[in-house]
Amino acid sequence: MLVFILRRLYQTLIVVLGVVVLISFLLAIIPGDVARMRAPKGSSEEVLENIRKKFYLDKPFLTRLGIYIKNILKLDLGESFTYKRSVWSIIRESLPWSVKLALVAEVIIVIFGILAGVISAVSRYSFWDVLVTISTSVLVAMPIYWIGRLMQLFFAQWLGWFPNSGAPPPGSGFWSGLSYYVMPATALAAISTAYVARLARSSMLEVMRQDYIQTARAKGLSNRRVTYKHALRNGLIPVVTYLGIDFGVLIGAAVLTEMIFNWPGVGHKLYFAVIQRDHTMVLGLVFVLVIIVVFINLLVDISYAFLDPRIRLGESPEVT
Amino acid sequence: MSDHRDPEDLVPGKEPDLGMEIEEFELALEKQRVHGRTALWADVWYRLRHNKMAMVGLVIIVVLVLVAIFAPWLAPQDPLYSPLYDQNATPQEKAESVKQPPSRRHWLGTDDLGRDILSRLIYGSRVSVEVGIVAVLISLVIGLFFGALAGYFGGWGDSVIMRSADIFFAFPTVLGAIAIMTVLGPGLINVFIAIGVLGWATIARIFRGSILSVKENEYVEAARAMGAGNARIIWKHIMPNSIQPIIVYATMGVGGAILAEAWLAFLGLGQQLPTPSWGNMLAQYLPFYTTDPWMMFIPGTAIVVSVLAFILLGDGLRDALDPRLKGSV
Amino acid sequence: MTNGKDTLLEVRNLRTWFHTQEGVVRAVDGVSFAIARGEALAVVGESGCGKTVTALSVMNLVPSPPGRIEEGEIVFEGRNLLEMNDREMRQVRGNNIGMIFQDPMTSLNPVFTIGSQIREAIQVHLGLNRREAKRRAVELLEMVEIPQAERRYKMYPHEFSGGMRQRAMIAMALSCEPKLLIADEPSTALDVTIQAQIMELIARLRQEIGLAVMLITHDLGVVAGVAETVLVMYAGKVVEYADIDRVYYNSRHPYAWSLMRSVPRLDEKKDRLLTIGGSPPSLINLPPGCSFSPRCPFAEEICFQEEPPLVEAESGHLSACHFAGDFEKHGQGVKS
Amino acid sequence: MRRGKTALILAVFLALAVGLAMIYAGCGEKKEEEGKGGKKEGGVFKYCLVSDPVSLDPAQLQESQGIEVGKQIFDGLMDNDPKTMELVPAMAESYEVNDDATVFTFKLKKGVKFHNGRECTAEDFVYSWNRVCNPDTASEVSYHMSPIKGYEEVTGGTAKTLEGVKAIDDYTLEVTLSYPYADFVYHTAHPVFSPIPKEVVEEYGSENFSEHPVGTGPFVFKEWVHEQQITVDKNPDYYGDKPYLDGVVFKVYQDEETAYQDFKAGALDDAQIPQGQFKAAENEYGERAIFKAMLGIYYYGFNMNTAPWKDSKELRQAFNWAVDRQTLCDVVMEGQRIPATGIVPPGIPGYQANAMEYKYDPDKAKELLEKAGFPGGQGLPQLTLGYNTGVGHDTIAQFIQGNLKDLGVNFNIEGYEWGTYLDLIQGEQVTFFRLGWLADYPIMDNFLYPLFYSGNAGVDNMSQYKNEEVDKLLLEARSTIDEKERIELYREAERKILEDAPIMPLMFYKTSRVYSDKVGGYMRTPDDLTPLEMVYFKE
Repeated sequence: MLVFILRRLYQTLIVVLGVVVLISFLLAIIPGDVARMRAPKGSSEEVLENIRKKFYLDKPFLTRLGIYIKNILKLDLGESFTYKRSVWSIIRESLPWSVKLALVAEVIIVIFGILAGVISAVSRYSFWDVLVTISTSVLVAMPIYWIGRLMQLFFAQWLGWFPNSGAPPPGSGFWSGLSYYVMPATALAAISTAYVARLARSSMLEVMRQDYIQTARAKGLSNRRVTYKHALRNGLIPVVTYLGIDFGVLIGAAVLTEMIFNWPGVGHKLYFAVIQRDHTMVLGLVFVLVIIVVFINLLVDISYAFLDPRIRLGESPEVT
Repeated sequence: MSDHRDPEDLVPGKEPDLGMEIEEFELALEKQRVHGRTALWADVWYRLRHNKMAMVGLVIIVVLVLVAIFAPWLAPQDPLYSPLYDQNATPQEKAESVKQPPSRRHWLGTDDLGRDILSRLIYGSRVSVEVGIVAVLISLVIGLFFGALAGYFGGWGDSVIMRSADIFFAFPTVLGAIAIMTVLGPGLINVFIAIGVLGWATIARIFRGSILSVKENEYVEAARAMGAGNARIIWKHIMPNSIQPIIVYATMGVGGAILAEAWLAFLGLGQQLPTPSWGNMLAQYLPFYTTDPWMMFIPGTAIVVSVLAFILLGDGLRDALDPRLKGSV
Repeated sequence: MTNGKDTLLEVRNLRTWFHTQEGVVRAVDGVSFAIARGEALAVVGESGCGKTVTALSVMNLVPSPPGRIEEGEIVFEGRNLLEMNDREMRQVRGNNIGMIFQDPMTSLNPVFTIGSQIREAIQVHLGLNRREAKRRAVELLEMVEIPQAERRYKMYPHEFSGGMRQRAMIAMALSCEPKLLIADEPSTALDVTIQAQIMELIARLRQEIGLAVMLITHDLGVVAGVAETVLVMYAGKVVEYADIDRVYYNSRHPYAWSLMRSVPRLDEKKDRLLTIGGSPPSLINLPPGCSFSPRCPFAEEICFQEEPPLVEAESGHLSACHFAGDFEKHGQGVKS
Repeated sequence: MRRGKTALILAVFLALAVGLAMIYAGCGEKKEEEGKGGKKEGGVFKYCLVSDPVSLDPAQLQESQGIEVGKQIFDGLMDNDPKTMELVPAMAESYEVNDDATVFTFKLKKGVKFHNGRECTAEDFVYSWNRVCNPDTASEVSYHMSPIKGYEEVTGGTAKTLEGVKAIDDYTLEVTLSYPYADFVYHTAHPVFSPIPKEVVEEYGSENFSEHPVGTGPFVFKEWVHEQQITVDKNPDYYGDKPYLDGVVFKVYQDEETAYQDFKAGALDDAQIPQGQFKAAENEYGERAIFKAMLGIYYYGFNMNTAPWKDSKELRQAFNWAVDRQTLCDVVMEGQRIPATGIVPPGIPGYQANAMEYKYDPDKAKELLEKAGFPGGQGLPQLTLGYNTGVGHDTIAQFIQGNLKDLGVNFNIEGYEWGTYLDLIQGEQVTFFRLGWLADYPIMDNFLYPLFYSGNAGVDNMSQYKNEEVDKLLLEARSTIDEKERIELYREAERKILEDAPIMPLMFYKTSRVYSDKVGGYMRTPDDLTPLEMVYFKE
């Protein structure tokens, strides 16, 4: 088990460094002179010069990358151009919101996704199965910001059940705070819930065809026990794998959800940082995001070993 | 219940006699496969035809492609024309032209600049079809190449490619597209590249997986034992049999690309105005969702229906191509 | 074949069809037989002749859709299983009738330990608590000759060999002391030496606990050492039903007769084995008359028009052939 | 089972259609009745802020959100009257100017306290202004102080303190300019001139002052949760008329649309009305939807250093004649913009209604195109109009594109993000562009000098417009004491610039703000701000 975790950590390190190199390369070739953008209007050339020096922009790409990686290891992510504050302080403010939203979304995905998938697999060709297939397909096909706007229209302005947008203001209680999470988390979860439902359905159908299910039935076990004990445990394995990968996308892809619901998370900040060439901000945020994503993948792989004893022998499951 | 259309047992019991020359052996295999393959494809089409949902998807796709091709002849008006900037339109006409609800003259009404929405919708289909096909082609080319490399040769090449695929997985695609679009600048060609480049990781991973599973089969060993070169083995033996999951993913990928253009359009990075695309139309009509809600439903439904069509076809293909699901339609 | 001893299981005119896209597959089309307490019946036939579907029908495990039991009765200890509701049937499955399957590699749930899977049936049917059920399970493992049963109890299926897994399956099937064990091709997926061990195990268990066995196989050699009576099936119907010696040495039906001659025998010197040409007919559009007629060397005109009824060629020896008595003298015969 | 599925698809689409019908019916909330006049003390006003301010440090107050909050926390020597924009004394009791407009002496009111209780003296002004010009502060708005003597030396780093700013005594501040500039006193109403307490800056460090701003304004800063909200409380011992409200919560939004919907759902007491919904807002809220003329101009600019703009005045004039400004304002902008008649908008002393003769006259435009050597648009190189995305400029761009297309002149339009966009214009990579200019202070100079004085080329003068005659006129006007003469000089300069046509003036801005019926005393100034000390909740 330990070897398994060490090997995963080793792979994690490569992925993180790879992403940092990829992003800094991408930022280096984005056109536009960053220094002039940051300098006060009409400042002289030498003012531009010392700004470039301050953010190492004058150095060739490789040395700049070297400096940056050295700083990362010292956990000093430098200062953001646009917000004129340290990247860490910005991340400390907004990352918790993204993670909380992603977690609430994750709960929705797990509960509704798996439930819908399993029930529609069990009662194949029934009304419920067709309803789930149709609704998951439509959900997957809708642009997320459209889902968000329609929800705001129906539930916030017209029915008034939930606040139209924004994160719970400081000092709001648990339940009143939760009401702020409902719509953004549902919008964020919509597409992944649909995928999980489809995945759960096809994997459950696959498992129901296996011989050991016939053995379980032959043992005289009730349908419920056969489905929810024997079949479900095996059917969930591919779903857990997907959830691992999907969690990272959830945080990053929240860009549009955060804009629509005015959620103070990292998604839209990363978007603005990219288009405003805020190098340190982009690198800092992506570095932290990738760490979280890869950490989640590690958790998923470990949980994998509990779900599927065949994995405990140390080789990590290849996702086909 | 043996279904005698099953390709494996078409040549019952007759094991390839290893003594033959490689060409002869392949001829025998080819005969079986060609007979098998045409039978396989016939069988796939047979099963697909019986899947009603997949057929609905296929019909919608055919209609979409036809509309895209014949857009100039189908569109009732010039999508860019508006009385607003027509010098000989009366001020009265100009004032009334904006955001008209559906009428006889404008079946789907006019947008916030007085242009005919139906014509813009029809021309918009061109962008969606182009984005879908070109982006998926780019993903396929990159994905298949690296997938084959990783799957077939394995070793350190495999881990390098797979780790870089992990990087692309870890990095949210939305932001990847934005970063690439910011580097390349706005414009449809760059949208193709952005969406296409980001799709390779999944295809590489799927193709590598199916190559690994096919690689173990005896007939590949047999072919290698006969002295066939790697390229020949990949092309003649592995490719045809591991292509099924790719076809399914590519079909769904086209839908995904259409959706991606809509995402980028919301951020102002999709097809540049005034040329219409469903993405930039939805993004433009969205703010009127309380005053003129019907406007956003037009491009929105078009996107949903076309993406849905590719998903349904993809599902149908997955069931039709899956050998284990024989007979249970 | 009940000869005076009380009947354990009697199947009368069982019809199980599958409604598929291409048409109705008559997998089991009017099958009748009976098994007495402690008796071992072998059901023999080529793949696709309906022997597995018969077994599944007894256990009421036929997947529907597309399968459905159209007609017939399955009387077990005097009660018709088909009239039972799902809850009653569950009391029978695994408790009174145990079943083992062909491929041990996939018949055990990979994510649960062997012990928990065996214990489950005991707890459900015999209502023992966890500790007692565990003790009982370990006993069973020892009964099926699995070494270090205590340690193996906690291990997972992928840590067992093929033979070991089949033994575990048998232990599971016998966990509630069933009266009948249905074994659907128990040894086909195993290599020859293990096959023999499994068959000996089944034979030994029959003696020790007076177990009735319904052995389904396409391998005639396996049948010899275990079964007392043989039911030969072809294209969903019974073509011959008699004691094992009669079918082996004095078969009254061309199909079983050819089968016997296509098996290499140690006690006879033969330079060339007999092969049956063609392949089993499609169960959707069966040929008219006797389904075996296209492949039967002794077929006459009538064989192609009328379906032969199952008649008693001799006492206690049924055969579905127009010339059940002396088919060798008909048709072109066989140049031996 | 097959029929079941198709029936179900129909059911789903039916549900969609029903949903659509519900939206139709559900539109527009019920009419509220008008409250009567009683002014209630207290209550917390929820203010709509369409993006988080970059900073609350006076030295960094540049974008409108920063100023909207900064104005409530900081006061300066002078202020603008909310209705007429005339200059009114704030912390200064009075001021005198010497005869050649180079020395301004301000008399301060006594007993004006900072929020931390300490009295504000002339010395605080000296400290604050020097801090703004200090290069370490890297202020982006220090150029407002450029006329002050010693500004170049301090910003260049060669001097420590501004020569032209001296505290004669605790309540007298003397400001000396490096050149005569009568309108300088208008500059002192800009928040960058607000005094801040030295001890607070030292306590938190200069770059962290933004997180703990302390000033002399009507409201005291309480808390800033970034990207969420800024809270301020009533300043009990404010020297001016005390606010009615207990406090204000500035709620931060990234998207105008979402903020407007929050207002409709009652989560905000005021909001910005998004473009495209002006008419609907007017019908629904009547006079509570404030569409007042603003001191701002929306224009398209040509880069005068690059072809084809640099060598053909007729071409630039043709573009001006080709645009139908009336339809743009009445239809596209739903009547909430004023067609531009020149560069300086109405409401600024010296505004001239007939500054330019350009009207919508396609024939005249065609004629000029031929004279320019591009008959019917042939021979023109590939042109591209740039704009910044996200706030409706694309709709206007497509309208103008249509106008020009009518004459055979085709050009592409390309959207960029704001930061990139500015950089591409300054880098002269985008040569035909859209820009807006809001007045810092209500004087003609604030429109003509920054945008068209050759010295500002590449800073605010994005067209890189260089014309000696205009430069001479502007400098002469700046140093003319007599207001009438000064205005005449500015007017002549404006006419000359417009004749040269380095830009295409399109529209003058209007405010588009709506406030809740529970509130009274709410108004919007011509520079798009709301004096919150005058706002109160009705009974």
